[in-house]
Amino acid sequence: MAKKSSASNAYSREFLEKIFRTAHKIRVFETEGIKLYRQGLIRGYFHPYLGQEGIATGVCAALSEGDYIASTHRGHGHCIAWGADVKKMVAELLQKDTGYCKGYGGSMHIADISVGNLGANGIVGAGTPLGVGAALANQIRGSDAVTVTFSTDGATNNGTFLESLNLAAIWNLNYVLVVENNQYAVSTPIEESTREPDLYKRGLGIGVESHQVDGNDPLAVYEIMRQAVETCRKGKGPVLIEAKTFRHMGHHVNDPGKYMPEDRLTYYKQRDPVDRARKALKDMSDISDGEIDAIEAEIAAEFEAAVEFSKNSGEVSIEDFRAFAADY
Amino acid sequence: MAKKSSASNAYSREFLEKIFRTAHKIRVFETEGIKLYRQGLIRGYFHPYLGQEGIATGVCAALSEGDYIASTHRGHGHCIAWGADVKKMVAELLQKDTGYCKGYGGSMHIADISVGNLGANGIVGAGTPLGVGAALANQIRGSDAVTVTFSTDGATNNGTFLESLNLAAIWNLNYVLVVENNQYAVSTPIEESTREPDLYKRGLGIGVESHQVDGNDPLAVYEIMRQAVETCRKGKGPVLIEAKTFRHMGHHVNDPGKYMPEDRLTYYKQRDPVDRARKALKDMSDISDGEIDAIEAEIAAEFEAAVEFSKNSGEVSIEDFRAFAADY
Amino acid sequence: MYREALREAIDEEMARNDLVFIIGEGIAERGGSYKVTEGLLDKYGSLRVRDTPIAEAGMIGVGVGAAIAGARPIVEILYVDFAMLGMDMIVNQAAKFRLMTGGDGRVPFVMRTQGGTGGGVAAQHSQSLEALFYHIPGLKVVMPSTPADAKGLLKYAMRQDDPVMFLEHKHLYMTKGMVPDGEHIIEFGKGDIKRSGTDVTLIAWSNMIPRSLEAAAELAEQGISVEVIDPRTLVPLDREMILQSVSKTKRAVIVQEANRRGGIASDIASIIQEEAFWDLDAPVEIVAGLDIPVPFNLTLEAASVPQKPDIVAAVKRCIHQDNYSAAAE
Amino acid sequence: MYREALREAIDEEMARNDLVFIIGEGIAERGGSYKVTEGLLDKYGSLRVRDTPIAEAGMIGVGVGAAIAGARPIVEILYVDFAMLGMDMIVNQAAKFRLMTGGDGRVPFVMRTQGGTGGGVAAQHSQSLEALFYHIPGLKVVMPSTPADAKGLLKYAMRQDDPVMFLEHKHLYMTKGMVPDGEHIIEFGKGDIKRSGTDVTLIAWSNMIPRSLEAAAELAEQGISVEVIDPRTLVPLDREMILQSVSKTKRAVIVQEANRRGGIASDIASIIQEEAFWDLDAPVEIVAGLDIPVPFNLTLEAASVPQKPDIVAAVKRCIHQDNYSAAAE
Ligand SMILES: Cc1ncc(C[n+]2csc(CCOP(=O)(O)OP(=O)(O)O)c2C)c(N)n1
Ligand SMILES: Cc1ncc(C[n+]2csc(CCOP(=O)(O)OP(=O)(O)O)c2C)c(N)n1
Ligand SMILES: [Mg+2]
Ligand SMILES: [Mg+2]
Repeated sequence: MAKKSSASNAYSREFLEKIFRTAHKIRVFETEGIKLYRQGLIRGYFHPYLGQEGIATGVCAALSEGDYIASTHRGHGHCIAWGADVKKMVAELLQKDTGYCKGYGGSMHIADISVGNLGANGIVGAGTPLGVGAALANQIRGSDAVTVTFSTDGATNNGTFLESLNLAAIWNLNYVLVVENNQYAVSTPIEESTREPDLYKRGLGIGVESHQVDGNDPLAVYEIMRQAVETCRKGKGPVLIEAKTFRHMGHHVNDPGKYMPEDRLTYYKQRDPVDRARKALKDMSDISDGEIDAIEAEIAAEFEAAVEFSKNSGEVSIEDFRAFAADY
Repeated sequence: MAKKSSASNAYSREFLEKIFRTAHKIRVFETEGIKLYRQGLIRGYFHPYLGQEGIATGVCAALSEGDYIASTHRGHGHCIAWGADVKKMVAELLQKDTGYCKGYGGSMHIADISVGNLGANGIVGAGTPLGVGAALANQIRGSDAVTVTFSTDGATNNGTFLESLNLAAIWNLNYVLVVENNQYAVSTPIEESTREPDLYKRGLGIGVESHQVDGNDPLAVYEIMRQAVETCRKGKGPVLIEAKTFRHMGHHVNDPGKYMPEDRLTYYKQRDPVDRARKALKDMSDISDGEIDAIEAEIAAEFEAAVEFSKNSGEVSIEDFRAFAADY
Repeated sequence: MYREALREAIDEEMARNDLVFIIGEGIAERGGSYKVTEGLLDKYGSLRVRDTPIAEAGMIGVGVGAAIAGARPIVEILYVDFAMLGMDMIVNQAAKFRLMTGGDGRVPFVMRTQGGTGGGVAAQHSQSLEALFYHIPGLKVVMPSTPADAKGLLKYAMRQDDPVMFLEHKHLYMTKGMVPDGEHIIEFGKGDIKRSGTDVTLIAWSNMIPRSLEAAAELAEQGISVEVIDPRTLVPLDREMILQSVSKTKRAVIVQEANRRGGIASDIASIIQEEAFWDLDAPVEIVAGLDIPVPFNLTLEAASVPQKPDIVAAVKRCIHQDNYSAAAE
Repeated sequence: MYREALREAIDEEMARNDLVFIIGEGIAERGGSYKVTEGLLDKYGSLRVRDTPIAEAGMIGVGVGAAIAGARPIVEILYVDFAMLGMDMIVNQAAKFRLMTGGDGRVPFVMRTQGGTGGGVAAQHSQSLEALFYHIPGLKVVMPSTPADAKGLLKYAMRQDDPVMFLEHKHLYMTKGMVPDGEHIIEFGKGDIKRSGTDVTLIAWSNMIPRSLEAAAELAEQGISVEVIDPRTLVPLDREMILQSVSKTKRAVIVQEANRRGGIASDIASIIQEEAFWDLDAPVEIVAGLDIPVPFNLTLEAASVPQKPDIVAAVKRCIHQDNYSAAAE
């Protein structure tokens, strides 16, 4: 379905650098975040996006200011790719009132409606209707903004998938449903949840343009997403994109993920999306190794500063919370 | 997908007579029931099955004792085809305690669990999970009984469709989902509810064997259903059957149905399933017109007797109900 | 008429704000099962007035999403019973979004639906489910009993920023009543004294208001003066009005169509006994539906929810309770 | 341990009746998120112990259908919060089927799930939603606070014929406690006096029992004797036990983790004030969660639900209320 060849020279260094920066920043955030978790600084749920960075990165690269995203319980990567402030993300995870949600939300609820981020969600599948709703709001107000829901393989077995995607279809909404098929729902492999592991076929059944893409290839994701956005802006949305991928570890920080077959893990790690973003930047631009090192150092510093900021942030106030409750 | 030609001489007179009797009995029940409704004897909702008789008739003809059915808000036809006692049906509609549900249930809730009828349902789509559940119960108890849910075009846009059919699929249940596509949900035509009016395609998307059939042809329905039952008993269920049809009137007794296009109505009335059942019986057996008249007279008498029985039945008891409530 | 008052409210708010839109089953061309939305399609077009498939979870969910994204949706659900299909979106999304975002995210979402018994529509089409919404922090619960209240409250609902469960009653759509001219808006949290009285405070809402007023009229003839309070919005609840009345009458009766166990009447009773314990001359009486699903049979349907004689009897019990019990002690 | 007691109950009932089976997310191979079902797959095989996709409405729905068709399903829902996705099947099908069939249809369906706050799992994973089920006629609601109760009640649940909402608490799974040997079954509707006392009746359930017992111990040191009653099943409710205790103590405090508005505590308070009005020396006190979703931050999470000091304070208020108020009058 590709309408234009994505020859390597089609990408500017700036673009490739952005792709790499995003993917790498997610990688650092998750890797370092897990350390904070293990130190006991982060509590509750923490679902790492490690291994899936290519999807958020490629998708968001094809979106513009004014567009909307909705996310999942595994939402840090989407936030970062959407340009979130790492300081406020870390502060949220550390339960501080300088966090995105004043420490009231936590990992599964980071949102920033002021920039069109409808937020992560603790209910599997809930981002689909919410995203379709945002797309509907934009249609009502005459905006051509596109809304993307990042969703999951698990969520495609949930009724929300059918109901909301169907609504988006009959209303021709500017909506893209990105199904991150990491082939597991906690410990349950996709083969046990469905007879048809090619999830994009579910879109076809209700007349929705649907594609499958290698989710570990940020540029491939970007290309298919760019076309999906075009389809939408032509009034021919929605579009469903299934992005095949694999987690690098268990479901959440404390899940050793022993049920994940070694060979598949190796297969996907050999196709690491962050490595591929780095390689693309190197291969398709004139960037030097030193410059790449500098980018990585910058991102490391950004994260460290975020931790510092968060640790220095004040504690939440019980009085404020009680007042908020009285008004709720 | 037909595995065996259904040559006309394949049917016994007994079988053809049964098909005709069933279809005609439904026709009479609905036609006369509407009269009772208009006389004020029936209250609440009454959704006539007129025009769709071929489906219940053909489907139930392929089932056996021990099998299960679940039905819809438009459920009289399924009940009758399943062999229900017309007396107890009429008594229920007349709110009598001799009715199937003691007058507590009414048109939308007639059930008879003693013979595997899980009942009509006031919630569109609810029969799907309930039917899958019965199929699961049968699998657990090692029975090869088949469960059929009669469902509707409207219900295929509901989450229950995806969730339950998918469960039936991963568990290889002896389950057949019969989607009676009458192309309307109250006044909303199917084209406004979905981009893909061929509803069987939704089954394909999740790896379920799926077929489309002319729902106004009782024998065609019977044939496809017979195959579906075979597929199930081989452990290869579930199967989805979309049966295209059309109502002969509005959504419920008081809906004039003006939104239904004349030409389509004419088209389907020309393919009236009861007429076709009668014609098949005539063409493929040695039955005489007089014998057919006798069958019709017998059915008319059965309905009249049912009305008589119901009218003579005692009223429900408030005391019994209060006692029941105290124990609920 | 109630349904016209509702229509006027929607019409006026749609005219006033382009971000107001309405979706539901059969609400456009057909004007809705109770004709509330008749004519709106012609006036505002199919972008803002649209039919949906039978997908309550989806409709409610996209409504909530649209509200979060800044539009002002009204989602019409045919029967409150069917809202059960969308409970996740109501309970886990709409009601919690503001808290989860630390206060920044708002959800100006209005779900309009109707409940209650009427005409033998049986167990799955007759419920009064307000208590379920009442319990969930973050939801406003509105149950107008008159055309004027219906209009004023619906207009207010469409201008404020929290999710509203706007619960109409199938028996009230044809109710007649004066609706003030001009901009008529009723804030949430302000009860209304539907009849003044001095002997007993009777609290009721929705379709129990006309029934309670009839009971009050009958009791008046017997020399018992009943004050009938309609909170109009159950969340927020006008506690002051209720407590003030009880401090005057020393007696309270609460009437709800919903079944007794875990209903809103229990909660109001718990508030009265907590706040006005020393004022009360008798226990708070609750008149409520039986704890069983509503049956199809019309006689039993009527027996399953409060009728005028039940209300009259409860008021009398409440009046005579102190003497009776004092004697028994 | 609580979770082992639950496992034993399931194990014994599966051994006893081939029609008992269990489905849920990750319950088979992985043994469930709280390890309740560990080992059952090996013992009973994949026909009777199976994982499901993430489809709560579907799981609950097929469970209800299987129950109607005569099997005895247990459906495990990871968090009670997610049961909202299956509310239609619970409210409109499971709870009503018996009535709708005139009494013949029964639904021996058990939904096991867990609720409550704990460890910063935030607004969508911390709710106490028992009040929603409590209000719906036809559902039994069970909330065991000890391993022995957990086992005895779950075994009973699996043998009776109505839909049961079996609500565990995430904080209790590792609780230790004696479980009687042999066939240990606890009928529904029988409360348990977890501590005898004479000054105040304290009613609590689930995770509020250990907390209330701590409060009672502290109060005992201060000379206040608290009787702690655990109804164990909220539907049916052991009204007799509660009323008998109140007739002795003349005072009642109800403690619930769920938020205050429209909770079960309100309903129990409404019953006590109605049935024991003339016995009461003080208003019934309710200690409950704040009317706001549970926040992520651990300090605020703790502030949002009753803690020991809140319970202690409420008991003292209840004790001193009459003097205080009499003085104020
Ligand atoms: C409705 C609902 N059911 C169950 C859960 C518990 N849960 C959280 S994540 C998860 C697995 C999700 O798998 P998938 O949807 O494929 O997303 P992934 O974790 O693979 O990103 C489950 C079962 C939930 N959060 N919401
Ligand atoms: C969940 C739910 N939503 C809405 C309704 C109201 N309703 C009853 S029948 C009906 C239309 C059904 O259309 P379809 O499913 O195609 O069945 P048909 O009436 O054509 O047989 C609607 C909307 C309902 N009963 N249940
Ligand atoms: Mg997954
Ligand atoms: Mg239809």
